[in-house]
Amino acid sequence: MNMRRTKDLLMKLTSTLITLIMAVPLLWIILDVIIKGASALSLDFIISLPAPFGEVGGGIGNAILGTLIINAMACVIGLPLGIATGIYLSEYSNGSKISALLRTAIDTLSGIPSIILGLFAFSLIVIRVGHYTALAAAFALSIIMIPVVSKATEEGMKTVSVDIREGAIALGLPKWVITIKIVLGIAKSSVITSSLLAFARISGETAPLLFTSLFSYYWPRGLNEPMASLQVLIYNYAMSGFESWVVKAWGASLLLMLLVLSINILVRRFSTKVG
Amino acid sequence: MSSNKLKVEDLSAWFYEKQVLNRVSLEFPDKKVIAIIGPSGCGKTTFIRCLNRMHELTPGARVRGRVVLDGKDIYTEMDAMEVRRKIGMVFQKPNPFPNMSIYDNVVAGLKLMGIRDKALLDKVVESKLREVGLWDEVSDDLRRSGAQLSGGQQQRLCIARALATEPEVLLMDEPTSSLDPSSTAKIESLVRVLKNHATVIIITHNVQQAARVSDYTAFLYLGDLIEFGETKKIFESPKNPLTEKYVTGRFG
Amino acid sequence: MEPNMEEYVKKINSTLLEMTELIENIGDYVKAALEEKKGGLLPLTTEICKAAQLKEEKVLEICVEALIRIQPFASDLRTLTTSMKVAYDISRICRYLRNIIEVMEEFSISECDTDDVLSLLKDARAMVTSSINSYINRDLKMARDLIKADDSIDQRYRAILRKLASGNYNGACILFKGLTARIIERMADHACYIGYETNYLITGNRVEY
Amino acid sequence: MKYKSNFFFEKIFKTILKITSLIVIGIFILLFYSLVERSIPSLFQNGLEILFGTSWDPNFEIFGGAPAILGTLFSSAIALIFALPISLCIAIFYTEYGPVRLRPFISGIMDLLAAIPSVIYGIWGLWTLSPILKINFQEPIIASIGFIPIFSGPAYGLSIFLASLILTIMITPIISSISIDIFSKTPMHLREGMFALGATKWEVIKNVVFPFAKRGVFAATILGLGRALGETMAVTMVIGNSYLWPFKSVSLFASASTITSKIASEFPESVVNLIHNSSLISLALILLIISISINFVAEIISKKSVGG
Repeated sequence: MNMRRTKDLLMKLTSTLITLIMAVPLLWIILDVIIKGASALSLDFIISLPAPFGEVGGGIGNAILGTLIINAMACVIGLPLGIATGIYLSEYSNGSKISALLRTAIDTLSGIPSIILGLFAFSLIVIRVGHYTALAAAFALSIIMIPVVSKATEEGMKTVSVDIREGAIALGLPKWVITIKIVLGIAKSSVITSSLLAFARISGETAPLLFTSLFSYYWPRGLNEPMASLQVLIYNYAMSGFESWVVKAWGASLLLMLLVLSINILVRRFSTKVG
Repeated sequence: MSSNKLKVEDLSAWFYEKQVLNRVSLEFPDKKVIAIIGPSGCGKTTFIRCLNRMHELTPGARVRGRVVLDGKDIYTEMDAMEVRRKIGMVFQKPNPFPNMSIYDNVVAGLKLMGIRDKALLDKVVESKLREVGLWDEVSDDLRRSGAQLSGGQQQRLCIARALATEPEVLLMDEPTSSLDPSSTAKIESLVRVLKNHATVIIITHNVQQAARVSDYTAFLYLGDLIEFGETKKIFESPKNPLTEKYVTGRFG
Repeated sequence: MEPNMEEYVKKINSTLLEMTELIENIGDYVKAALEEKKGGLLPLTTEICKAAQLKEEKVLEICVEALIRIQPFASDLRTLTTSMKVAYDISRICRYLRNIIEVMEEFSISECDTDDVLSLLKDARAMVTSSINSYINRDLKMARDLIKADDSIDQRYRAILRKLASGNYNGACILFKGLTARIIERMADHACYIGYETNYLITGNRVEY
Repeated sequence: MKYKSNFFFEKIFKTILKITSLIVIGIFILLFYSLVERSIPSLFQNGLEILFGTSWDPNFEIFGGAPAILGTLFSSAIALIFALPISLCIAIFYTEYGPVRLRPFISGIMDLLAAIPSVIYGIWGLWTLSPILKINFQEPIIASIGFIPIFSGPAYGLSIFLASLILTIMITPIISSISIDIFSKTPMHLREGMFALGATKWEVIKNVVFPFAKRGVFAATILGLGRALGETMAVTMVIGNSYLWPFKSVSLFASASTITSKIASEFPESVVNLIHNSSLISLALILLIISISINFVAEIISKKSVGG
């Protein structure tokens, strides 16, 4: 009896301790980024261009704008494809060959390392157009979004009960109206939630941008050209080893973290309220 | 009274702020079958879960009062594991462990106690399975998973599992509610035999079943013990009009 | 259709009332026979008692069906068990009344004075009526009064016997009156049993007797 | 009339869905095709060297991938060895021992840890964790038990050890959130059955929760492994990107490379050299094959253990 109680107590202590320990890195990272990043923050930092190498000051305005532009383009490509394939898998698949292949494609894509998607966009687009371009970056990021949104859409629509569907069919509505207005209407919240999470996720993705949008020290002038992004800026500046650049990397990290974590916290609150 | 196995004194129970048992006092005689009846939500299940300290596993659960087993308060003078070993329980839905064989299910409680003697375990498995009338049906392959048995067999396996640790009191929470009539009949006749070894406390929503199997009956309503007495008296001429209304099926 | 205790009780009670009507009728015949000292009623009363027995069996059937379908407890259970007994008691009372006719056929009674048995019969019949009423209307007070009334019937029965033993009567009259008074006393006992059943039905407790 | 137009819209709607599905399937196929296509020059030139070669020198067109492949496998395996027990402990604390009111905090911590971009893990590992660990952990260990080869010096701050540590922190939230989900789904009636026999909480976990959850936890582990294998930025920033480990030094504190760090750090400069570029893409192809085959094997194993 004693041995058993001791084991139980031991497990209780171990699990408590380890859980507490896992809170340390989170707090550490967040505080670290806030403390080191805050010193770099200023209005100038957010709205101006990087200073030429060796000069003091300058900001990361182009990188912030770049990240937003690339993300927006990725959403334009990724969300429709994700939602449409989700609808297809949930409502129109009927076990056809296309749906089986699509499911395999989406399952596999969700597990592919993002750097490989960057290489894919490089091989497919950068090589063909002959220069680095934000379009390739958006394409790579959209491939990350597709499985996330598609799976959430499919699952959200699958939870709509047969009763509701039959009720709608009994009203004499055509299937596409039922699908869009009723089923998708009910699954709306999981589609929105997953889209927001996918947006947050691609905001933090760096590897697919390294060989696609690359980097630029100027304001974006068009979509089909190299473009700065917060993620690549953090990587480049942090790895450069120059103290003034590392400070800017921390500042950029703070902004990026705020963006990503606030979306996540927002979604968490939103979805716990719904559930 | 020395013949009373289990004494409940002023037992109250809560889930968060909601009181589900209100100062219940009751004495369970030894080696008898006691049925607990009452409409759903009357606190039957909470009541018997207080008797082996299962209630405290539920979040928000709170208990006040005393439950005394052979003169020892199970809340202050015994630890929960010991209580649950001495007071066995059979649940509403048969719950054999699906990852264990029939054999391992029966001896699960003994193994927890550190008993590893193969010969002893073999003996217990055979005798308990015989006791519940399952031996002839399963002895050809005791390595099968318990989950492969039929519902009635699963429930009898669970009873064998509860009996393996030789409990002095056996709690049964609507043990036949998910079973067909013939399985129900088997379990009922088993209950009548079980009282030779233990005090059996059985919850049932079926008053006919309570009348069939029990020696004593307690009627709970909205957390209050309304009436307790010999089953024959409760079903022939209950004292309380509420009991009367319930056993004659005139409850709203 | 859902088996319903109220429906069964209604059927049982109406059958019991039909039986009551039968014994009212047979009672009237017995009363008239005693008053006018005439015979020849045996076939008629035998028919009536057969009818009463059929009604008793009908009550039993209804009760058995209710027992099977409802598996009743508490007052429902007591209603059925007492109904069976009450039906038996009423049917028994019917046969007692017929027995009086039988006894009258046996002896020549034109010389006998029937006033005291008539008055005993009247009271016993009143007891029977009120016992059945107490049962059907679940009237505990009426049932308890019956038990007292039974004591007085017993006393009067004994008084008649003493009078017969001491008086100057012919043998046929003694036998006739003694037997009739005895039968009426038994009849009253059964009325009293019905009272006991009423008491048990309502309180759940049996009276010691 | 109405019926006809409905029929028409239905057709259009279905066609649109079909086309988008075909586009996604097309992207999927194209992905493999273009990686293979871009790998071919390297595979012709290097042959099996890309798998087994131990040195890498673009100037002499030597492209041996073994240290990077081993670095990927080793750092992920170490991360998994640590992350799995940690995750199980967290799930146990969350579902069994911990107070219910702590649950939102724990799942919040795990969600946020999972959400932090990997490049931020990278900058934190590179500039905060690495110097602290170098002075307070690596150097004392090297000084005391440095004679054991895997703990030998010198203490590179950026090392395969640091990469594994960061990967552990990154994949723990993935494995633990799924484990929490599965643990919570353990049927109440089974738990109670075990409690009613007089089991302690730990015995309930061991006898009921673990057997119930093992397949799900296995799947979660594979998911975490996949994430660790493919993780690029954090690893690239903290591993040191050298070919020191494992053939020149077996020390955990030596700097090393993984497939992803190799690609991330060399790819832009490789564009001028077709074979160099193609070799990096071959490494990516190898990574892809590893991660897909792990998922494939995992699926087979989890299907086989049905009912077991």
